[in-house]
Amino acid sequence: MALTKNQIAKRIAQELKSGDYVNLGIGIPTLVANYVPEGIEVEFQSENGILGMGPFPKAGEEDPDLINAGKQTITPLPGASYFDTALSFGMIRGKHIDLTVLGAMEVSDQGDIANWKIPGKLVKGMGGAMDLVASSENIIVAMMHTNPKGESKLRSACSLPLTGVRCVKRIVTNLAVLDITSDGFLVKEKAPATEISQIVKATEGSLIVPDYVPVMKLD
Amino acid sequence: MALTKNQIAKRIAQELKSGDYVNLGIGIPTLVANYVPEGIEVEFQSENGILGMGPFPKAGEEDPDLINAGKQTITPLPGASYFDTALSFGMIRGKHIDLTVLGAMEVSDQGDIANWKIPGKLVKGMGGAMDLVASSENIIVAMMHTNPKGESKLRSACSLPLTGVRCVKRIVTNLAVLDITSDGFLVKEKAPATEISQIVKATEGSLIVPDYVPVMKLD
Amino acid sequence: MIRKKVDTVAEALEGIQSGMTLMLGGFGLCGIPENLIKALAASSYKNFCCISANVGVDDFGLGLLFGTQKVKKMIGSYVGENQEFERQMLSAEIEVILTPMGTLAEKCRAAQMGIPAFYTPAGYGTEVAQTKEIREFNGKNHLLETAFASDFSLVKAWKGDEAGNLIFKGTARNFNPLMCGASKITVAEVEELVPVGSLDPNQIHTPGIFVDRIFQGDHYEKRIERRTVQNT
Amino acid sequence: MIRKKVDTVAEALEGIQSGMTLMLGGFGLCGIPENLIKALAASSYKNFCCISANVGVDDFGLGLLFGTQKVKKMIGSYVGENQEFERQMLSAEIEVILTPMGTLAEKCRAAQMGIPAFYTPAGYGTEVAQTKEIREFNGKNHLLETAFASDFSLVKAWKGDEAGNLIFKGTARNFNPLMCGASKITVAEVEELVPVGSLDPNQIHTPGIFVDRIFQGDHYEKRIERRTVQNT
Repeated sequence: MALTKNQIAKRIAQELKSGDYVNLGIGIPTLVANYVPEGIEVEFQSENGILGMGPFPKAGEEDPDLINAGKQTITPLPGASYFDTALSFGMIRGKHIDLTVLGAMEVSDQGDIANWKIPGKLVKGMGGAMDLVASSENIIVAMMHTNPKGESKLRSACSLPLTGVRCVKRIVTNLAVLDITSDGFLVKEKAPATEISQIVKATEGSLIVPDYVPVMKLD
Repeated sequence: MALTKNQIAKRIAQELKSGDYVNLGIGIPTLVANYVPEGIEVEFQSENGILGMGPFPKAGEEDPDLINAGKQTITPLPGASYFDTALSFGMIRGKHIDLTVLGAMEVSDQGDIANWKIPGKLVKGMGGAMDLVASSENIIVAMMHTNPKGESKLRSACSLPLTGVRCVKRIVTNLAVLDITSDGFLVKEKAPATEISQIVKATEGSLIVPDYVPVMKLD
Repeated sequence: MIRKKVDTVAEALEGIQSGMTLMLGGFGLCGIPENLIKALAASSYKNFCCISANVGVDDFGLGLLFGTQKVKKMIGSYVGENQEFERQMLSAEIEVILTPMGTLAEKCRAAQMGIPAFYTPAGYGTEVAQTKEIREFNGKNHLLETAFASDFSLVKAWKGDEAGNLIFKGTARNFNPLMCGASKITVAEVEELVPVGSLDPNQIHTPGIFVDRIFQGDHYEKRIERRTVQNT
Repeated sequence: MIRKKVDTVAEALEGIQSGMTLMLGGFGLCGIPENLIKALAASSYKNFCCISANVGVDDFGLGLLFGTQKVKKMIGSYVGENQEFERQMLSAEIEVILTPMGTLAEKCRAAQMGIPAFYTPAGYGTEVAQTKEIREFNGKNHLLETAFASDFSLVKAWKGDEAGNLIFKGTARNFNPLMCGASKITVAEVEELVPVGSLDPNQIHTPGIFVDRIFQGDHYEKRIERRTVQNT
């Protein structure tokens, strides 16, 4: 049984370590903030200019001067700070952000990522993604294993314009947790009630399947 | 009668225009702040991190957290701001400072300046001088026309290590006001009761003396 | 004290001309110079090159300039969320240069600070790098990026004084402080113009030296692009 | 919330070793990390490379490190006002690299911000340029300057909280915010450690992400180097 988007987020949340400063991209990554494990202290940054981002406001308490990079209204937690966008990307470029979670259209088995442009279709722009993937030490991609057409998003080479090269460390999909290794995608965990054959079939790039692949723990 | 240091400062203060942001170096330049003409609104910057610098504090009101680049205690005027040293030099490098006044050991007739190092003697360092002379659009040097040995400080070429090249626009000495032109030092004004011959004798570099040289007005 | 106050939007925009390059502060609809944008949209000037993180929505923010076809070139980072802009981009009525957001911010700051160029790893190995010089530092490849050159910076602050000192609020700060002093002329509109001396010098985000003209804006709408609230 | 508070100076300096490169905030005697400097001077560590604007005076500030011969290399901008430093420099006991002050500040910021190198006009045509790459931008020559690499940043702030957020006071701000996060480890001492949540997020000069350890210093002397008062 493949994971839901919320379950992908929940699995990624297990990667959080106390003391991590974390940047969450738009989409599934945003959901990670809902699943921070008990006792783990992290702080979320949004690249437009806040550190210590908290939950969405209560209805009626929205502040137009407080949004995240996805333009959603947010609230600050105690200890939060606001700053300009140059300082914000200084945090990113200067490797002060410990973990970046973002979505992708494609990831190659060398860790290249494509997530900003589909030639011939509408281009929305890269936003902060190129800065993030170029500088983060620890990048986790959250995505479905295949696209809506059923084509693999884990590829031997990205077919779409790249966002960054050799940067992704780990991928959490609806089917598996995979690490990027020098030999390709290494299956670390599989989703509950998922066969390895499903993962093999859904992966176009080089895949390494160890003899024993544990099932993800989600509770 | 050659000018005193205070008179040099007073003459330089006549160069101030309303709306000027001004950086004053250590020594004679600091005195310029005492002679801002009536009705002229300027703001003084000190490169360690204040804009809107006011007079020295009254005795007993010194604040160790408020000093200028010469490490003297200062006060802020209404509208002042404090900032870090990178932003401060951003003001300088970004050409937001309209006028820089600084002292010099030597100036060449092409506008080169030497004011930070005497080889074989103690080196104190360039501080902010190299940044200032490399970026300011309008640089006035305040200095004595000759050094204590009687040697000219206005030279065909600087003998001392340079602080910056082709940057000085104007020099105010105890003997004259001189502009740097493509043909050398152009005498614009002479000090009261000073003969042109004194200026000629005290100047080693190329000197252009117009037929008529007005006397500086100091009152 | 050097005074920067002007009384009208018209005065604030004096000297602006068709074909100029403009930096516009704000991120989406947050922290945008509403009064200045409206005045530009209502003006007869056109063919601007705009530098701004985003393009607003169809009927608000920077979108007002696309709706009135004022822009011939857009330098930004994320340009979703505006259909008229999309149409103009797809029909090639408008030239679009997309830039990594951190690079965009730093190119503004570089212009402000007199840094002509700097190196950044963002975009290495992507099409953004195609026309850029590549150089290795500490075993990692970087692109050479240059400072922007522009004519007017139009920014919005929360509070300001007649000396041009600015304080921003929350994430409405974003690109605004980086654009001050990054163009030949910087115009700031503020929600509240306070008397000189009432801002703590220690809390000023942008010193007045970076601002040429300041005025108190009015009728701030401060529209929210994606109102998102807690499920309760 | 991520907590950065340590209880003692010893804890704050844990991991420091002889031969390391240290950035020290402050300008002259203004805004210097008094407690950290005293602890270093009293320690058994030595052979530091120090990056700081100035060198203090003989018996205070950075001078305490020269008096105890802790420094083998000094990277600074203006090094007058300290006779023991002079002696060590003239007798070549210490290596000294002098850097234009704005370049020094920007090299700290570059390290903090992950900018490996940038161009600046400061020093062109002088001996500072001798070993530097020269490049023309907009008709003007510039030097390529690279980011500092250092092990510890030791800074001083006015107020701070346990999340590491800092607020500086007056011109004691100077190089301090630029050095935060510019070394592998950043230690901040503050005059007043306040509860988390009591600092306005809008007024924080340095977000806690740039600070690894924070502690409340004591016995601040805050000596004035050149007490200058109005003639009355």
